[in-house]
Amino acid sequence: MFNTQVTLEQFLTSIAQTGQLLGVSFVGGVLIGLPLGILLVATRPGGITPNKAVYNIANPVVNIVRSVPFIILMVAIIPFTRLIVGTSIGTTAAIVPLILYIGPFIARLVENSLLEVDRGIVEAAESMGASPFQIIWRFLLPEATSSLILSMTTAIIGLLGATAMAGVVGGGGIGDLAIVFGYQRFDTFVMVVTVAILVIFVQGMQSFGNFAARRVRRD
Amino acid sequence: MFNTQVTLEQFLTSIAQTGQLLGVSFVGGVLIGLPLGILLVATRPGGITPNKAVYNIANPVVNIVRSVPFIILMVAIIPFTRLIVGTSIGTTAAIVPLILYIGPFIARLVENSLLEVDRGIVEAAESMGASPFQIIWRFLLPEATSSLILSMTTAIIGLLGATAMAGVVGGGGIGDLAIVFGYQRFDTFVMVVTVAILVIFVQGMQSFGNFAARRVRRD
Amino acid sequence: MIQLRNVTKVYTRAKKTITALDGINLQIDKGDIFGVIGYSGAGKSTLIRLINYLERPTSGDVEVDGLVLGDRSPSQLREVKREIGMIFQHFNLLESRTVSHNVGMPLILAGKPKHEVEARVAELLAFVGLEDRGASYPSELSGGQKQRVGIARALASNPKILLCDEATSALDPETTRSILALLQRINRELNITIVLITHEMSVIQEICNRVAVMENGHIVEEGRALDIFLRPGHQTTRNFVRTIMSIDDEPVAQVDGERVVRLEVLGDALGEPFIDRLKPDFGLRTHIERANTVYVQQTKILVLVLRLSGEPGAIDAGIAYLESAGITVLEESADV
Amino acid sequence: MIQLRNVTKVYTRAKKTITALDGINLQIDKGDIFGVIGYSGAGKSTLIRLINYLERPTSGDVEVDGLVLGDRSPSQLREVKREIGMIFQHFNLLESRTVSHNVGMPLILAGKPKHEVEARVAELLAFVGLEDRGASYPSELSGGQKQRVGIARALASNPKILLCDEATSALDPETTRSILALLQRINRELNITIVLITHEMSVIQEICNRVAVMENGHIVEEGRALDIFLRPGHQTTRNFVRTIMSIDDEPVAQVDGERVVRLEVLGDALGEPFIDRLKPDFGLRTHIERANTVYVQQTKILVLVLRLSGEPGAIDAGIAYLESAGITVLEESADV
Amino acid sequence: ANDDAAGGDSKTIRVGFGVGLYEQMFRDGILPILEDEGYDVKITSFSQNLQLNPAMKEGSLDLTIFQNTSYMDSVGAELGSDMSRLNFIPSAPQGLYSDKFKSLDDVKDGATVTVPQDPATLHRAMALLESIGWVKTNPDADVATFSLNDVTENKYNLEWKSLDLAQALTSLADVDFAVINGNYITTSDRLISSALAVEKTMDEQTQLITSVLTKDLDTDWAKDVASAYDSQEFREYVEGDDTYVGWVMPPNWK
Ligand SMILES: Nc1ncnc2c1ncn2[C@@H]1O[C@H](COP(=O)(O)OP(=O)(O)OP(=O)(O)O)[C@@H](O)[C@H]1O
Ligand SMILES: Nc1ncnc2c1ncn2[C@@H]1O[C@H](COP(=O)(O)OP(=O)(O)OP(=O)(O)O)[C@@H](O)[C@H]1O
Ligand code: MET
Ligand SMILES: [Mg+2]
Ligand SMILES: [Mg+2]
Repeated sequence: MFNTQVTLEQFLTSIAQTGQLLGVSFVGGVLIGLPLGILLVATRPGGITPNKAVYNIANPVVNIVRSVPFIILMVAIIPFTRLIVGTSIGTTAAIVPLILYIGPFIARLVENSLLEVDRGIVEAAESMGASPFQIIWRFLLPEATSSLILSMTTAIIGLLGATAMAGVVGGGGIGDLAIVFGYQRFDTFVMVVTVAILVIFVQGMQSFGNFAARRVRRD
Repeated sequence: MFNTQVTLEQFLTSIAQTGQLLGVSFVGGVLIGLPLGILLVATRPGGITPNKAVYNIANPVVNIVRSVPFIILMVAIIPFTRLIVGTSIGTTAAIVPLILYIGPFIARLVENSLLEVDRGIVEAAESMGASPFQIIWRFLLPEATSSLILSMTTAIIGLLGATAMAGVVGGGGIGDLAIVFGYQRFDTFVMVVTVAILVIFVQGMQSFGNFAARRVRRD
Repeated sequence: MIQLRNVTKVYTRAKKTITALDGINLQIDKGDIFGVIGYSGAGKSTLIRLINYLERPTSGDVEVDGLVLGDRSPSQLREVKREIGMIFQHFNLLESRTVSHNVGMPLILAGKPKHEVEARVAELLAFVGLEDRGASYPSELSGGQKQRVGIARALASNPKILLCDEATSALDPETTRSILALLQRINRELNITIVLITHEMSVIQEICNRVAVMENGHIVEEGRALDIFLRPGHQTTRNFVRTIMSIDDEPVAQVDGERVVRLEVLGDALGEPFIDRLKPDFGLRTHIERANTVYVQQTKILVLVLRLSGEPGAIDAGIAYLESAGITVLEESADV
Repeated sequence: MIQLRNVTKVYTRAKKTITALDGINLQIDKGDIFGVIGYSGAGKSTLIRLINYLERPTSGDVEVDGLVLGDRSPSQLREVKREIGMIFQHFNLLESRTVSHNVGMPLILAGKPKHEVEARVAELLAFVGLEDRGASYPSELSGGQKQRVGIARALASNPKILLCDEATSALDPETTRSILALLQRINRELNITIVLITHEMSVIQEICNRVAVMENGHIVEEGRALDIFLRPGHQTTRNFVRTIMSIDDEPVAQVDGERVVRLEVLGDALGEPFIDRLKPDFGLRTHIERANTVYVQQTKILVLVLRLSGEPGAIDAGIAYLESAGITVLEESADV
Repeated sequence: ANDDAAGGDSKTIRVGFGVGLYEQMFRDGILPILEDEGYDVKITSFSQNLQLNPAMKEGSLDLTIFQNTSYMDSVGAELGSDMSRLNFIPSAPQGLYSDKFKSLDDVKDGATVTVPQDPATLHRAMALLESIGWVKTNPDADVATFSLNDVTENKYNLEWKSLDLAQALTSLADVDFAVINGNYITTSDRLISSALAVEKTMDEQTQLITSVLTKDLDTDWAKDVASAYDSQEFREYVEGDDTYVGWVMPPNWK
């Protein structure tokens, strides 16, 4: 049962790495995805400030990035990664492709959430002479908050799955530990422990997300 | 430029495999995810038919499945896969874990979409004496259709990303071609062509999804 | 038919509680058109939502058709609800479905065959004046049109009880009148019980046989519509009544030696040429200060506020004559 | 102030087109309280939404404050809109924000400092009678309370023009009256132009100086409120007017030798004791068939429908007398 | 060839390939021979090596061409699958490469070295490093579960960068040294001869092999596969194609 090759230190390091991968990439992904999702909603035909040019660039860009399998994305952007963080390997290097992977995904979820806001709200905003920025910031985002929180929960859990691939560029993390020891080296103990840790991560994040969304929705 | 190791036939086979992986897994994923998402919405505290027991099983189950990195999931369920499709390798075998991967993800997106439906609609349904099934089928799903379509679009594109990992069990497909030749053998031509094909896939699906959602929303 | 016993409904949020209903007792009989009127926030919507158990009372019992709803299982409650149509204050239409589909929904839920649903929908749409809008979606309708869709939907399944939460508040008077006439017709012909929330006294006036007046979660007055109109007991009731009988508006400025009286003429008295007789027979000078003709449920009432002057005895005699003719005469006091 | 020239609005869906507005010409002057009345679906909401360009006309020009809106850039349009408050038929409140936040929104958008916003919000909430509900969320309010929040929000930034789409339709008469009184006050004191859509003639009666009557996308009648009330030209207008002057309801059954006349008494004529003189001076028997006292913008009007009988010449003489006293006398015809 | 296929006339062989160029070599050099002999060959390629042996064990594959003997034995024990080597095949040797340094002597304390992630390949890599005196490893370590924890002595305190095999070459610029599998060098524009150190000889344990379940060892199709790899025709193909420059040929070819 406790017959394992992995040391406690390795476990702890992995957890820290996953925390770093997840935290930094998620923040980065939100910083890219939220504005991008807003851009898609605002500039789409019939949107707040319809803009064919911007929409017809942003929309395919999101699609293109989302098209590339994550492992390929990791490799394809190595020159870019190196430019940003100075190296193409290790935890920090894994963060760059993770951000690029989750950003456009978040953009789509944000787009979907914002599109669900009642049209009447936008009309009220327009009737007050709100600028596009104000419409987004003061009306759309607050009204969509509960849905956005659930979307972000979905995104961060998806991101956790992707962090498991970080090992390809030596990024480490719990998921990589599961793959390298649990999977490649038949270490059942590691497999069970890592999956348990991941389940706890996910359960925690989902519960928090559900709670926060319910809080915002006040039901 | 055209210096490649991959034959046209391999390309065509891969496209067909991706079509199969994507199509069958998506259908399977929807068959699992849609009911599961509905279940989460219906049985949640304050839902249509609150049921602590069911919710407290379904919710963590979704979390647990979503916790497991896809590559591990693929391997972990091999005995199950073999039971279902008779083999653990090849395209059909890859479909089983893909369904298991995308189903709970779809469930979360469905959950989010359904929660956005106006409470007044549920009240109207209740006032007509609609059964929980009718509330879902006749009220919630129609009202959430546009959002559900966008969610499904997001899901199928996410699924496409996951199909790239099908090669781990010999499942083939465009994404695998990209990994095996583009990534592992530095075949730039294959890389470019496969990514182009994926982009076309994604762009097509997203455009169709956007179109259908707009159609349903009638704007 | 419907009975509320000691019903209280308290909303709690954070540390604040709002008592929407406070010890309500109410009985609505089969075949009633029961009006509930009251100021905004009085608790009218809350009250009506208790009747089909969209809202559960904090305490007290709600009984419909002999069944205490609190004791029912969810599926039994659904049975009860199928017999109760509801028109919502905010319509609550399915945006994703056509007008026809919305209207036909209760029938679809009941599993009625397609042609039957279609026939009934066509009939209902014609009735609410939207025969050519069946294929439209709610977002393409005006406010009043949406409300009419909501009305048609509530009637679709021929419910035993119809709950109307401001069912005509978004409608113009013509449409309101035709809707009210329909409600009255279904009430008579099918013996449907109707509970009708409104803030318009004219709605009550037009069709309700009984009225409850609400204020701050309480029922402050309740009774036959005609009685309430002629003898509003509570200040709130009076405020509502005066909206259609503008005579009560302001106290009449009184001049010494004059008497200001309010005459209520109805029934046989309407045939009496009383106005002709005051001068010749009693030597009274008469001045019409205010006048109103109202119909309360088809009963014509003529209300006059007159300034009478003449010999003190003569005025008394004149009033005695009026009363003998079956006219109610009230001294107007300055504080009403 | 507001001018619509040849405005048409056509909605197209699938193969169907709906002409919501058809060749509208309208001028609203600064300081007007302009009422728009019409049946459900007449195009009232569409019309008002053109004024702040929430909806673009299919053809024709909308001019506000000397600016043709169609020529404006988006940011210029926003400038214009900031000067126009709007109360929506369906409230359109932010569900995620408290009542206070909703009301203060126009000020927040204008970048006003926090304490200023708070002070103004408190003032507005007190005005609409929701002083203790600032921390509530819209979902916790009754229908009328939501509407009051919408009203407070529209007033927050002291707009030059106020557009009200059924601003009081969900309100009880008391609240309606206090809201209307406020509108009138801000109109007088701040010289705000108000465009007010309603299906309630009593609202028009209470505060509008000018009225347009709409039907099927057309303005069928337009003019001073008093004129419209006394001499409704179009059948639709008449239908609306009769809702507050119930006298027009049904033709009076006429008996041979009798004449049925309608008297309109206003201004100085109200002081004339005409009812006293018909019998003694002209030998006429008088029967009050219907009567109404209405106030159109504080002007009192007494309308009586009388049955007169007596010598043929005497009736004519009586009528001549009434007219000489400044009373308008109209022969009631059976078809009104 | 499962029982009904191999036993009958259809002569089907189901072959699985993992990471590397062995599939290409098979398609170009072996497949024509087998097809001439009337075999219907079904190829399944895996993007990772791990599922091949389980697939053969469950009977989904007849033949796998991706592993070396030590890995086969070790995994066979782990899985309880009785597998045997059919024959050796030309193999791409691992090498130690650097873009920053020209010689092994340039190694400094704390230098970063890329090593493979999967146990078998890592095991080979450490054997290479051990052969140049940089590390010592636990001699009892099992190939199937070999990990960096089995490195017992690290003379230069080398910092290991454990990466996906293909990634080693791509990220060469970010480390001091990298152990890279020969097939990646072959498909890039580098030469195996540019390595600072190469696996000198691939021994019985590390030379790539074709493997089958032991029970299939004596079947006709297995023998036909083995003889195809030993055929003159195949040798000529390998020797005439510059893809295989620097590769290590089967011991029995000499
Ligand atoms: N988006 C739309 N698509 C199609 N038709 C529309 C749309 N919006 C309004 N209409 C139609 O235009 C006509 C005028 O609508 P409008 O909302 O202006 O009526 P209204 O006078 O405000 O009625 P109400 O008093 O019922 O609110 C109606 O027939 C309505 O159905
Ligand atoms: N969910 C809730 N949470 C908190 N308070 C509520 C809630 N629903 C209603 N209330 C409060 O209960 C009181 C009664 O509301 P109700 O909707 O019954 O009023 P109403 O008589 O229908 O008024 P209106 O004519 O304006 O529709 C109001 O003060 C309202 O704010
Ligand atoms: N992948 C290794 C190689 O290419 C083989 C080791 S056995 C799984 O040499
Ligand atoms: Mg209400
Ligand atoms: Mg309207």
